[in-house]
Amino acid sequence: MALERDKHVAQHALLTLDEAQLLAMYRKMSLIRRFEEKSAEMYTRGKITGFCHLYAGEEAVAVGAIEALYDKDYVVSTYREHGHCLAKGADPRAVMAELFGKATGISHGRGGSMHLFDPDIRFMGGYAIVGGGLPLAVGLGLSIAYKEEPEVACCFFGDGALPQGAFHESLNLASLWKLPVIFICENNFYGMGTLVQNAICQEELYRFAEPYKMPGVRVDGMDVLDVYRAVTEAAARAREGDGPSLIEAVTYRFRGHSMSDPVEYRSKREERIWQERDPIKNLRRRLLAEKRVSEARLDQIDAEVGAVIDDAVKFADESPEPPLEELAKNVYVE
Amino acid sequence: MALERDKHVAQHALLTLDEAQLLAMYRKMSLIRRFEEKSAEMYTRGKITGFCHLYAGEEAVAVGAIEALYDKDYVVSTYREHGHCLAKGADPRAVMAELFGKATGISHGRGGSMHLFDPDIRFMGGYAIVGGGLPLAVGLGLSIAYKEEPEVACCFFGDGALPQGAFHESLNLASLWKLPVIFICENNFYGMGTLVQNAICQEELYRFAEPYKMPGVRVDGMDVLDVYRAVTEAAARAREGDGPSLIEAVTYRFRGHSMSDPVEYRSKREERIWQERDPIKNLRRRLLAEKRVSEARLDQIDAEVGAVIDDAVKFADESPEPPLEELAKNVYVE
Amino acid sequence: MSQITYREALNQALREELDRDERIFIMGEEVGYFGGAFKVTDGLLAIYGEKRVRDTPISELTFVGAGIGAAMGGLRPIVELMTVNFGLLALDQIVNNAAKIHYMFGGKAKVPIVIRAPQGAGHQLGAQHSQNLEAYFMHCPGLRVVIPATPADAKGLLKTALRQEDPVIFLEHESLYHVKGEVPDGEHLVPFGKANVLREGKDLTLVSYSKCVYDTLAAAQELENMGTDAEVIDLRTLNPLDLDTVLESVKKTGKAIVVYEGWRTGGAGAEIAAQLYEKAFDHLDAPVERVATMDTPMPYNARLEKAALPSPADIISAAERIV
Amino acid sequence: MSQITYREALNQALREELDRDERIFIMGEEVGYFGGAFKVTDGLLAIYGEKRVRDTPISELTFVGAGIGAAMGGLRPIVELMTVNFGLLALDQIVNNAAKIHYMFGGKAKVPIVIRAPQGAGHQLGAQHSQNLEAYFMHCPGLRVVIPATPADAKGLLKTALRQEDPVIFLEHESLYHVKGEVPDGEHLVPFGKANVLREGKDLTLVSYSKCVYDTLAAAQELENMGTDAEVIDLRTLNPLDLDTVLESVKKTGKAIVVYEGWRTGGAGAEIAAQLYEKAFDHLDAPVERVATMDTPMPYNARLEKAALPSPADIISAAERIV
Ligand SMILES: Cc1ncc(C[n+]2csc(CCOP(=O)(O)OP(=O)(O)O)c2C)c(N)n1
Ligand SMILES: Cc1ncc(C[n+]2csc(CCOP(=O)(O)OP(=O)(O)O)c2C)c(N)n1
Ligand SMILES: [Mg+2]
Ligand SMILES: [Mg+2]
Repeated sequence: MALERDKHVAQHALLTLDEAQLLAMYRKMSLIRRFEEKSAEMYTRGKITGFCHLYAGEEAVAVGAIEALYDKDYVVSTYREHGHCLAKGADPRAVMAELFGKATGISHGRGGSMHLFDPDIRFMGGYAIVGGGLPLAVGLGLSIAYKEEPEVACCFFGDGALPQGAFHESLNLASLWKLPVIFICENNFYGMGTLVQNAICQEELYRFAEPYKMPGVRVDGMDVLDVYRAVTEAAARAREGDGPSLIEAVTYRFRGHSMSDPVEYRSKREERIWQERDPIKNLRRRLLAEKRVSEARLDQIDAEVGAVIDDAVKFADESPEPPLEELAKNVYVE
Repeated sequence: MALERDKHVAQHALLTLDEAQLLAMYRKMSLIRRFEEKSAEMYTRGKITGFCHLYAGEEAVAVGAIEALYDKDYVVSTYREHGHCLAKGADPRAVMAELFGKATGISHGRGGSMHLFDPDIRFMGGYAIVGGGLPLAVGLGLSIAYKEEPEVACCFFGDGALPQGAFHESLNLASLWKLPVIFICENNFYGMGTLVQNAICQEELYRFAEPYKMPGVRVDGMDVLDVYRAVTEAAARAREGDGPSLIEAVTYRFRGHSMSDPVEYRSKREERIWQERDPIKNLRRRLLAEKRVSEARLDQIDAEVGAVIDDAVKFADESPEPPLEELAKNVYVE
Repeated sequence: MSQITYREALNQALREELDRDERIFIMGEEVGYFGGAFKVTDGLLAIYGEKRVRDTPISELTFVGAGIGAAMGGLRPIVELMTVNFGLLALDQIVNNAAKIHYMFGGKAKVPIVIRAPQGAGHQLGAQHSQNLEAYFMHCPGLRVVIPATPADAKGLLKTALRQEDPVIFLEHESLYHVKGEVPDGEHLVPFGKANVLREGKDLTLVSYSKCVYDTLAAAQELENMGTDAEVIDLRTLNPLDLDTVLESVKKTGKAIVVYEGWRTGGAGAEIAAQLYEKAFDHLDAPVERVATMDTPMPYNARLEKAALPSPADIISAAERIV
Repeated sequence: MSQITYREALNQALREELDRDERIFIMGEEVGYFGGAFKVTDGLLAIYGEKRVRDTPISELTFVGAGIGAAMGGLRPIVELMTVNFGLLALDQIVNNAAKIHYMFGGKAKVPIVIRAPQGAGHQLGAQHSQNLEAYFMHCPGLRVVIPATPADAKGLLKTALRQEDPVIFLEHESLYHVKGEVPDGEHLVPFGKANVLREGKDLTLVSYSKCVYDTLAAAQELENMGTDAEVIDLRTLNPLDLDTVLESVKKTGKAIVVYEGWRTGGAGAEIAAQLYEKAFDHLDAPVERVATMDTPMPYNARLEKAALPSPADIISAAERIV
């Protein structure tokens, strides 16, 4: 599981990014972490139900990638999408309300944790069929190319999606048609309880890019700047009409697959090693080490973020349920 | 479309094979060619109906590959499977009768040209969904490994199957479980009217083997000995428990996709170039050049084969139709 | 009005719609250079170019999914499945994405995609190439299911499909492409959910759609000679389903036969029969008969295939049982 | 006899069958180390090893297809789909291969595969994880469709499934795994095509299967308090379908309600209703009612989900309409 990449480029990126951007990334990661901690708490208290897959530990991937995108770029995600949705700019109130199943939820309480959606921020949905989002991203990429717009479509999926036929078909189609798609595989080593090497014959997932004639890179998914750099490159390439890229972001989910997973298949030792690589602490440490920002400022951000999430929970809790009369609404477009 | 491989190894193989084997290959290729010519004639005369996809031009692939297998090895094929079925040892009478839709057909008239099947010779079927046979071959490979038998499962499919998800999933599963499967892609440059480079982003199809950690080779599919050699190697590997291989056999179908295709998408020039590489003439020429056999002997084989096919047609023509009362038979096992 | 084939009517609708709306494009296997396996898209590539008439690889799951994504991105894709049989590979994208996206995202997303697919048996193509799968699409809320029988409806329903916002499964019968009929020139829109009474009658209601409409009309003619006056209704769309028109007829005739190609068990006929009983129980003088494909994979042999498929003779036998 | 859960009954059947027949093996996502997403295969890996309890990648199309191939190669695979929703990705292999191979090869091939799949709604899993797809499998000749409601049937039907030669789709309801019941120890075989009369009654026939059997029994209890004596029938298998037992009941009661979880339109209830009319027209005093899931993708919100699903109250309302 060792990461072979050296961090030179990423370190360099830290230096060239301005403070506002660095703090924005820190804030978003902190927001997502706090959101997920609260989600866990609310799940335990029965306020959130159904399946709930938390993103804690993987924040650097969503934040680093989406920070490298334009507002109008599309993002497609999976059932583990709170982080991507928030990073893309969703209102935490609307996301939390969705988890509570409320009318004010981002999908009006119809979707739940796995199915967030917001066209205004071009967050094009969380999908619960493994691999099911990739073809949609290819289609969004096609719509961009068709309209000759400068955007890209960015698709997140897990290591578990690699063995799906949709992965292969989507990479081929995007490459064949040189579509502006960025495929980001979040390799957190497990698909539920299955180790990646028991699911796919090739552990270096980025190597699947090669036969599809697209760049394939592995990045440190615990380092927001490493992700940022790789996605910046992929996006530039896509915008220039040079087609798709595959990025493997090596990361780790700090919690179970879903709230009901006791994570018996992982060792305490393994978890500890990864916890030490916490992407938020990581960035904090580096910002402080380089004296780019004061500890107080970061603490203040954390506090602000905490208030935002508390407010989101309050909002969600006080929001009304969708009316029963609307059960059959929106099956078809009216 | 040029083939880069040099022919050294194949030439060598010709020398080491004994005469009986060489003649057996010649006979089978000649049999298939004659069978297909007759099929075309019978189709034009309305004796054969439905879809009919001829194998003429590609004989070296089926014959070279299957000659390298044991009798008890499994073969899975597509809708273009007359050649594979005959090469595996099917009775031409039963195959022709199937094309005629007769009760004596190899699938009792229920399958037709696209769905030949004979468990006695371990010809495990022609399947008409592109890519649909690959998972079955993986399963047959699994059954072999499970029973710890020495066989292999050999799967033929076209270049058109490469973009299918089943291709990727099957290669992965076979490699992950180190199953004795030989994947043989018959790259005849077209899937119906679509050129291979308009369907898949990687024209060197054998290169897809690499990320799946299996050997991938390209062979001259117009040279029966080149195919024979590659499949011999892949089979040895599989039997030793070293897992699957991908073989890309570059070949050409002399006729249209099916009997109803006027082949407007190919140039006369291109067709002529390939006709000059006719695998049967090719072997004949080399056998004569090396003085391994007399022209008379080869002519005699052709004549024998002609008689076999004429007899098959007669048999098919005179055979009874399946009884109407049996229409609902075999929906379930009785 | 021109006298053109079902194939030409579809082609005409496609041209008119491609002219009308820049967002419309076509993709599928062989739709471009080859003009479509059934030549429905013939000539379109030359006029509209590769941007709007796209040949795809054999990747049904992904090019259908890409159509859905493109629709979400503001385009209006027409995705052609070479035949519906291959659509089984794309069913996940159709059922789990196309049908559900509007609802599960609280009405905030739309998927205006039209998925065209030839289907049906009768050409000895064997078990894997002879299916009729409208029942699968009917049993999936969120999809519109359109299934024209005549050239005029083929044109008018396809144009309507391209002007509304729901995902549409548009099923063409492979045996109908050569059928000729009067088709209005230019703008011609046939609304969804409006069945067509093709023949009025007072003794018996024959409900059908797609290719079987012709068998039903033939049977009605024969029944007339036998003294039975049959009304013939072409449903045209299965979702929405215009039961009202059928009910009106059944209230008059008291008897109904549903005629469709597709396996009998669990087919569209079961649903139509069940709804008829629910809403016209007191008007029905006899059980609703179903004339459909036998519950077998389709055999290759011509005689067996013919026997497995519904025929005018089967309709007449059914009529004899209930009239 | 032991009092065990539906989950334990399935697990017991698997152990007994794995012991009995060396050719039987299990494969699917998480069936090994994890013991199955619903813990049905719990403990089996430790006893039978990786050869016979195989974790697969997330490749539904191919591991189902590989199961079919392995069956043709002489094994008796049990393939677990983590849930039926993911089975849509494998539908091509199920419909085009598993169901057709025996027939289209003239009876010369057999595919003795058992495909197990949990299904159903009720846990707020949203639109893509809450489907019941038995109607798709019913509308496909060549497949057996088994759908047990009780622990005893879960065991007995699974053991039967593993001793016959047709491909079997074995549907378990996710809400039933914890349900307890008396289950015979050791050899216990429940035949296919034999419905179970769970409660006798003279006024009304309630036909159901899977989880809804419990709702139906609850409703019957309540109906009794209201003075209606309902007979309750659990179909147990949908193919073969034991209509005779239902007919016998309907001939006595004159009224029937079909209760099932699954979209109303085009669901199993339509077929059962249509067959009932065909064979008991003169005995039916009222339309056959269908109590089923609303025709919507399943919403996440708990109240909405509950309202979309069939309930004992819905059964009682339906009974009030026809009794
Ligand atoms: C097609 C499909 N098969 C199975 C599942 C059940 N399932 C949900 S998540 C999951 C594991 C996915 O792992 P991965 O892609 O690595 O994502 P991660 O959860 O690690 O973020 C599985 C098997 C599913 N949702 N869809
Ligand atoms: C899944 C699927 N999609 C489409 C088709 C229609 N079709 C039949 S053959 C064919 C081309 C296949 O080409 P290739 O795999 O190269 O085989 P070849 O005919 O050249 O031997 C197509 C598109 C099909 N049978 N199955
Ligand atoms: Mg993972
Ligand atoms: Mg080809």
